[in-house]
Amino acid sequence: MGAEKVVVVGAGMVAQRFVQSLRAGDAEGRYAIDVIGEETFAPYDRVALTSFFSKAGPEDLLLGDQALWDDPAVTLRRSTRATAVDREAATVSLDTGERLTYDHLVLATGSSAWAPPLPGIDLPGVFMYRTLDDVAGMQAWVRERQAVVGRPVRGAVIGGGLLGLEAAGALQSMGATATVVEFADRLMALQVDKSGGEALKSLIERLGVKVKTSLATTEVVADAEGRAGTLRFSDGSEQLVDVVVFATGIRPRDDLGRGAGLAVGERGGIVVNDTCLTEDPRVSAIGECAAAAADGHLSIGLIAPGNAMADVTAHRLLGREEAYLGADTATKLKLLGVDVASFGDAFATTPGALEVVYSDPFSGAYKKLVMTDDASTLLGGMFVGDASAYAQLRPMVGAELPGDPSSWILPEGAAPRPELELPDEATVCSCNNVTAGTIRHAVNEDGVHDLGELKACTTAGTACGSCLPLVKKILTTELGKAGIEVSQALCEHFELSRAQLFSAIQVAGLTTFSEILERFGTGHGCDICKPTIGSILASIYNGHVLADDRAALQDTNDRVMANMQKDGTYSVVPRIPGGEITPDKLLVIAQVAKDFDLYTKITGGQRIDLFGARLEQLPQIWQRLVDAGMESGHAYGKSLRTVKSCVGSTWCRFGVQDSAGMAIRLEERYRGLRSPHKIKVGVSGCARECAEARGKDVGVIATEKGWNVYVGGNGGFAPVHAQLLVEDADEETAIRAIDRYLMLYIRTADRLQRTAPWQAEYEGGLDAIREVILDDSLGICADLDAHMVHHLDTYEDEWAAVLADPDRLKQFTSFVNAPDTADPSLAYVEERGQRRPATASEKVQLVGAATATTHPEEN
Amino acid sequence: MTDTQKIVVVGGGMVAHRFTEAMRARDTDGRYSVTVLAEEPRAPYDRVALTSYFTGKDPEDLALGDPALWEDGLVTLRRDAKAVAIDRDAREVTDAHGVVHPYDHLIMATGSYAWSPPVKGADLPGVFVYRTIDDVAALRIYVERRRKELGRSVRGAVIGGGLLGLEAAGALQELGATSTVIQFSDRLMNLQVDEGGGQALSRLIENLGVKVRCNTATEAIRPDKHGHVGSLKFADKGEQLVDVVVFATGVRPRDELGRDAGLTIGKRGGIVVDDTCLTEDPAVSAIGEVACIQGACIGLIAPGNTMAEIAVDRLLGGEATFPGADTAAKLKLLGVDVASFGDAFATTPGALELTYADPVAGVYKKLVVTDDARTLLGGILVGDASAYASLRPLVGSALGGDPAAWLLPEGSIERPNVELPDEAGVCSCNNVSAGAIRHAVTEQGCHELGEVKACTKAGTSCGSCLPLVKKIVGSELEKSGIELSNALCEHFDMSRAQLFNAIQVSELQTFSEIIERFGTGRGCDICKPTVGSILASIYNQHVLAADRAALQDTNDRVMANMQKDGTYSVVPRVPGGEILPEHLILIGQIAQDYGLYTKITGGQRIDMFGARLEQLPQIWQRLVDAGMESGHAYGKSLRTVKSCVGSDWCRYGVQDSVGMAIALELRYRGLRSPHKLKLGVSGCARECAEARGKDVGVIATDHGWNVYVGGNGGFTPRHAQLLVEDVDDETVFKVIDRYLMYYIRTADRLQRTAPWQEDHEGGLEAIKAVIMDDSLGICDDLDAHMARHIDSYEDEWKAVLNDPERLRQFTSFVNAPDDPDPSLAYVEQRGQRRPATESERRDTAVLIAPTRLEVRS
Amino acid sequence: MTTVSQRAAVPTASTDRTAVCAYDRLTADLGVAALIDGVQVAIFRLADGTVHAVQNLDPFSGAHVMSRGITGTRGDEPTIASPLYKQVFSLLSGECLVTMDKAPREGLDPRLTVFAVTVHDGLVYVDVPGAM
Amino acid sequence: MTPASAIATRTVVCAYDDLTPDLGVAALVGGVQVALFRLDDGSVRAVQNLDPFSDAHVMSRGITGSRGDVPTIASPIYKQVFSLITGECLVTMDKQPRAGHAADLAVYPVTVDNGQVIIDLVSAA
Repeated sequence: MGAEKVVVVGAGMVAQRFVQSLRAGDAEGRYAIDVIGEETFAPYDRVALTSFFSKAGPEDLLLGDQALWDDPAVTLRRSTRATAVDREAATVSLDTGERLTYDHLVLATGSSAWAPPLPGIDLPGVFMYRTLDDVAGMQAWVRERQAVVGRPVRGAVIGGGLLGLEAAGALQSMGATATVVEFADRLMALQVDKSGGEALKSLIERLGVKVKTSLATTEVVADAEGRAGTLRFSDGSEQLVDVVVFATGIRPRDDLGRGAGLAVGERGGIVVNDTCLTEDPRVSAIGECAAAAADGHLSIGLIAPGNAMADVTAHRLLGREEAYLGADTATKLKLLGVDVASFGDAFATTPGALEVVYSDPFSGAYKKLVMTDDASTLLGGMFVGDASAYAQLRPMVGAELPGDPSSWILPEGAAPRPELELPDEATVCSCNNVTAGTIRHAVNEDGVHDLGELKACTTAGTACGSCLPLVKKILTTELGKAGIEVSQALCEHFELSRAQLFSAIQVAGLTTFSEILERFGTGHGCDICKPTIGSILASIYNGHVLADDRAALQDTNDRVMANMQKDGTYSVVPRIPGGEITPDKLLVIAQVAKDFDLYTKITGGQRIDLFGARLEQLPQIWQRLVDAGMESGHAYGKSLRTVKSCVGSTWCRFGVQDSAGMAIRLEERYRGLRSPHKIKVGVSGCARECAEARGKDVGVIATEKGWNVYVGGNGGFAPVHAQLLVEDADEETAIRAIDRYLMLYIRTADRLQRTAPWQAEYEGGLDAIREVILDDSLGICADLDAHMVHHLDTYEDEWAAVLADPDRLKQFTSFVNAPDTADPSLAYVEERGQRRPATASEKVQLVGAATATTHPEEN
Repeated sequence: MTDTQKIVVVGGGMVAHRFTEAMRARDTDGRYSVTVLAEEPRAPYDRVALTSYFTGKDPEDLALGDPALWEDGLVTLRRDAKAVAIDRDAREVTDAHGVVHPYDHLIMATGSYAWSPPVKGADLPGVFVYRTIDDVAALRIYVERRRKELGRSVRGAVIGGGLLGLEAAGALQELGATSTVIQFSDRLMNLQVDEGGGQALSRLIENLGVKVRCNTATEAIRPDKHGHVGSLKFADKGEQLVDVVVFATGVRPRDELGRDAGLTIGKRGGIVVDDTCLTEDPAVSAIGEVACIQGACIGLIAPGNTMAEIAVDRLLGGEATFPGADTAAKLKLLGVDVASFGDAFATTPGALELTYADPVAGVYKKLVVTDDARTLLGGILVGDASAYASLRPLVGSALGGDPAAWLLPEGSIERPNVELPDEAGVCSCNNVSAGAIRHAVTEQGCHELGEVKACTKAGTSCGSCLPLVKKIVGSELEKSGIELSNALCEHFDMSRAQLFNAIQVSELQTFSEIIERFGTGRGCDICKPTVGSILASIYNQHVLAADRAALQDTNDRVMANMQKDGTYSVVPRVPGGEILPEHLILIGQIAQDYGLYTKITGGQRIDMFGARLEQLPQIWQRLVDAGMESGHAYGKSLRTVKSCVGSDWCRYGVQDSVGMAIALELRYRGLRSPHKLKLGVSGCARECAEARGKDVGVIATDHGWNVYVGGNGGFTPRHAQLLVEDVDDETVFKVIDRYLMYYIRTADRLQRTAPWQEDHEGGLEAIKAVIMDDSLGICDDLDAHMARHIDSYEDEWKAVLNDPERLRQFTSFVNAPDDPDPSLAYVEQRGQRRPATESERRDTAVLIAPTRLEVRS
Repeated sequence: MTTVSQRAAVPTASTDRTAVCAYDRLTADLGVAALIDGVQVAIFRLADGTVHAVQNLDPFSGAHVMSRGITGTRGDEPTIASPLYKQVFSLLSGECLVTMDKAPREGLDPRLTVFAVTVHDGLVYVDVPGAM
Repeated sequence: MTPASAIATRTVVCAYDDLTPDLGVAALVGGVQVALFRLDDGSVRAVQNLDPFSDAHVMSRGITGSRGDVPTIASPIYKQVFSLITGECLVTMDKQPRAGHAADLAVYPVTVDNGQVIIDLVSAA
């Protein structure tokens, strides 16, 4: 079957879009396309015309993939004009004398620049601003005049709309001066209101462009040589010029349609219905030459609606009926570096509409939001000078705007902007009419995971690009939601995040790594997923950290229940709840330190760390500590470290509650509780806060009436002070709140996520957490409580258990074949009466050749 | 001296009062007598506050100034004595009672009257004007009566949407009537606010339940069937049912007396006067709203007061002239703030308008500035006029900083701190400049707001400038160091920093010399420890040297920290938390021997609690013998330098944090300071030592150390701020040396580094300049001072143990040195003892007696 | 223990002078405690050479620590400040001049009992009612 | 690299049953520290015990795992991951090995014979 012939008259941006859209959906080659273009170029980006001056050449403005024009199904005829359409015969006549027959005709002739019929408009030095040829002609003229007059060329632009300002910018970049003459009382009268126009004027003038408003041009007067020399205005004034650019608007190029007897709109444009079809079912019209029903049969001079019409027409030809819904006249432009944007009901014509305005003439910003009378729903807006909020706000038109509307227009940082979740149907890219839903679909269903792919797949952000920040945000959010982001998936073995895995393991009731891996993962696991699952299992079942197959899951620290130091030896840290220690225990610790020659340091966690214990020494050391009634301090675990406290009301004259007692109670309650990261708790006996509890994950501070509980404090890279969770609570209430807080954290936090970021990222923040644990908004409190009770019921000292189990003791050997030999590479020097690991250079001296032999195969 | 001259004041309003008051205050020689002819049956009252009449104020509450003015022998107030004729040739005024008052000088202060347009029905019962107490009283009676008669709430309408109209609408609401404001112009208060402001204002007023109709001309008032006011008919044919109508359509000068007397009258009324308020007749002045000055009558109180002062001044021989009216206004209308000042309508050529409008919050704010955005020209504030007091006096001067800061919601951008020029007017009602207020504070000894108000009259009329007055007073007091809280105590008028300098410069070394030279009395528990600390900081001698023991708190005196039961804690220094097992054993044994409660602290050392006074020397003897020394846990001085284990052991450590911590702890041990000092050193950015919560935090980097300063726990925790980055060990010492010394010299008593740093003029940046760039040229001095401290350090406990004289104080009882305090009682808890609570004390069974064993052989 | 001080607070008719220590044993402005028939007394020698005695019990803390406070003046009144919570008392009348916005411990009078002191033959005597 | 002339020394280090799956042990073979791992599939792997990134002899205490099909061992100190097949460092954690050390681990052939684990230590001597 032969291909149907589609003839496209016009080779502008809309024509290009139509061809692209049709080809993309026509894999079987139903259609052969002829494109008839007047210009010598393939379709180029007219919107970016001004950049012609800053870029190398017209090629840079070419649109899309040029391979489109190499497609055998597409024939592009450049420098060719269609002269007539014979609808009876279904042919198009060309100025080459050819005659093309068509099955479908698509008129995309666009518009032409319109200039008022002023005397002198045909003088040399007067230009229009519409095509690359116009611009090139203008550039040549300015260059030539510059060389002759020996001073900057005086330029004037008639028309202060969008194109006029573009033209002024073009003049400036050619080195000419520019004055913009506007008939209306402000620049860009169609897009901005009076105040916005004033802001724009002052910004434009700051750039060196003169602006005259409320002024009509009556004549271009020739100079002695017959070139454009003077402009004469309606108020009698005059201005000397060397070049004049008319940017007084455009008119649809509907003459072909007219000639073919097609209906034409009142103000021009070929009349089409909602599917862009003219009265002739074989003729469509798209873009600026069309006057669509949805636009009230007016021609629209913007690219976005043109693209939409192109798509609607292409899809119709491909058998998919869609309707063109009318233009979204939202605009965002960068004119001479000045941001101007306007969208929705920018002029507040809706009855009762409120205007929230921020204007700052110094920074040049004018910003306005138009809201419904109850200030809840966004109707439109206008931005001059700073349009940073445009991308996020435009799609919200008609939707409820959360938070204080003024936060969107105040200078960055003045008021926090609420987070927006766009509805699926909200348009994100208006150039290419891509909705938030389409983007989400691409991410979730089509597996698109990066911005480049996403652009290619949805065409979002490929035209003007102003929506890209928003597209990126949606992408990130969706990836985050879907847990697709690499950092959310635990590792290559588990696609789940820690929180998901936690639920999965809990629900499935699995207790071993191999079962879990089989059920939820792939491969053999690694150093990331193994400790995480070890921690989850410990959190859920609280069995011994070395029980079942768990030993191999653990980091060496958890595996040998000690904290590895840089030379491979370990620190030994017995628990000293609340820092309170009997002299007897102190003596045992000191004696152990002496006997094993361990470096001894009192820590900020209010206990004593002994450093430098070798693997095979650990059981002997712990035997003595356990015999003296001490237990593991879990300094090695992602679990409760210490509960720091001041001395409290028992001794201190300022203490109002027994902070040491409370600290000990908390430490004994949460000891051994495995969590996504280490947990530190502090208790202060009065508001002087000597325990620095607000720097801890959980801080408890005594009040006259009870306790205040603070949560989410953190030291480290980005220190954060803990925030108030409950106030003046009695001991039981405080403890219950902490129980639930910790359990919720353990269940839902990411791997290695501390409480501060967890809390900050928790949906709804601390308020939501408070609702969960105090008001049981999720109905899980009983579960959290039961979980904590289980933890308490099943707690046992890990070290005591290991010492009683010869099997587990086996791993505490230096060498499997020489269990009594110490690691021969260890070397120490004495400093301040104690030993410390030797530095590399010290080691060479100390161990000498002996060490060298232990290093195999050094290159 | 000639005879007393007679002044007759025609009119008894606020301006007349002001004239009389000023005359009596300034005419100390009694050159003039003043007769005031008041039309109303009462003394002048505060007409501005008329609306408050409804909130229950009596007319007396509205009385102006000190009523004693009217008792003055040279003042005669004639109430109910309307002047009816003036004979300029005879220099006589005749009042309504036919009494003739001769004058040497006549003051016309007849003010203005409420003007209502000639609307049909304006004479119906139920139509009022809003001007005098009598007007308002009648309105109140009428509304209350009609409410009873109608059995429903009374429908009120106010014609006129200016200032008075809104006041009247508020008054109607107070009376329980509904109210609608009918405004001819396109917005409310069109003289004060622009269109944007007017819209904001309408919205706010409507939110309060007052209806607003703009662009509406009232054509007629129609009676109901009983002949009362019944409805309003508008030019647009609309109609509205009403029960009471109040005209607030403006005021007109009451110039008829002057007119009759042949004085020149202005085009729009008012007796024409020159800039000294004199009419063409050198014996007649006109002041206030009746005066047509500089071509216009001004319906505001502030310019009226100014005219009164000028007339007085001229009569007393001065040459003051009228500077032009400040038409600035700030009002609270129905609870809505409205303010307008300066060139509010931006009529100055090139003026820029900076606008912030937020109809949701009901706020409209506009600043008008010169085209370079530097100088404030005027402004309009609706809904939130909090910036008015600060801004109005700045008209004509530089704003400083970002002008937007004044408009944006509180807290969004920091407002620059503005120092008003002396000539800036602060109180426009009474024309008081910033300079006058400063003068009152610095020269006239006014130290409180009340005194300043009494002395300068600032803020005594409308009160809107009071926040600003207070601020000026505060900063002046602060500047001159007068503020009471700066004086240490009743014995020293100086602040700690001043005293520090004084002692250093005078080189005095004993408290008695110092108090003799710089103070009074014999000192107290505030100044003695402060001086003790300063002496220790400067000379670093033993804390018990010379007469210093008695200066110290018991903690410093016995070098131990007193606990709630009067016993002490013993805290030997454990630099960096690093401790020899031998020392650990010793501490354990001492705790066992003396039954001391033992706790490891966050400062990385071991506290032993419950040591009695007389036990301290024995305990310390054992500690000192083993090579331990005082940890200064009792002193306002360096406590500990907390550290992580650092690169020696930790796999993440990038520098030797313990070594650094120990070096710092040994360097600054014993250094006396205004408050305790805590330091921290972390071996990497993981910050395990929580150094940023300390006064000085040192954090290792790959290239050296970062030093942070001014961290703090406690009531308001603060994170320390970066002082220097990536520096070597020597630089760490140098900057901390200087930072601490500078703090010690200039901080207040018990002021920690965080607030010191914040209060320091110029903040941390300025401190940086002092210690890094030597901007004050004191670095050598600071360095020398620290060097002296380090050189002269000795362990306090060791020194005491070697001095039998000083050991004498460590006795329980002077007459029974070996008896322990018999009141001490303990219970056992978790294997250690703790002080018994009140109830446990009663139950003697559980008590443990204090240890009495003499452990030393 | 509090019962002791309450007894001290209610003087009985018979009083006895008890020699406590040598005058020279006292250092100016440095207090000492003395135990007189079970009653703890804080004794101060001031800069002017006078000697004052008050109860050693601090009514605001319940601890016997007044002897370890700081002496001073308020106007012309010699004072002693509690070393625990800084309340200031007159050494002449025992009156609490500055309460620091606190109330004394339950059952304790905010005013310190003042004991008469005499110095005779280089010895310091304190009159404690009921002491033998 | 191993010179062609290297002499292979076979040393019995322990019984196969002494090894727990996935739990490494260290062995001292002629003064050289060797880390031994018995994997899930029953195979035994041996690499140098020296962690080239920390200079501590700790590889035996790392966590076994896999990257794709390659069995791996992660350093317990700075978490670098090495292949147990080739010794190649697969994840450097953006760190350099200590001066004088190669980033990759030496791998030693292991045989299990008669229930005994035997290491072929190739000595460069």
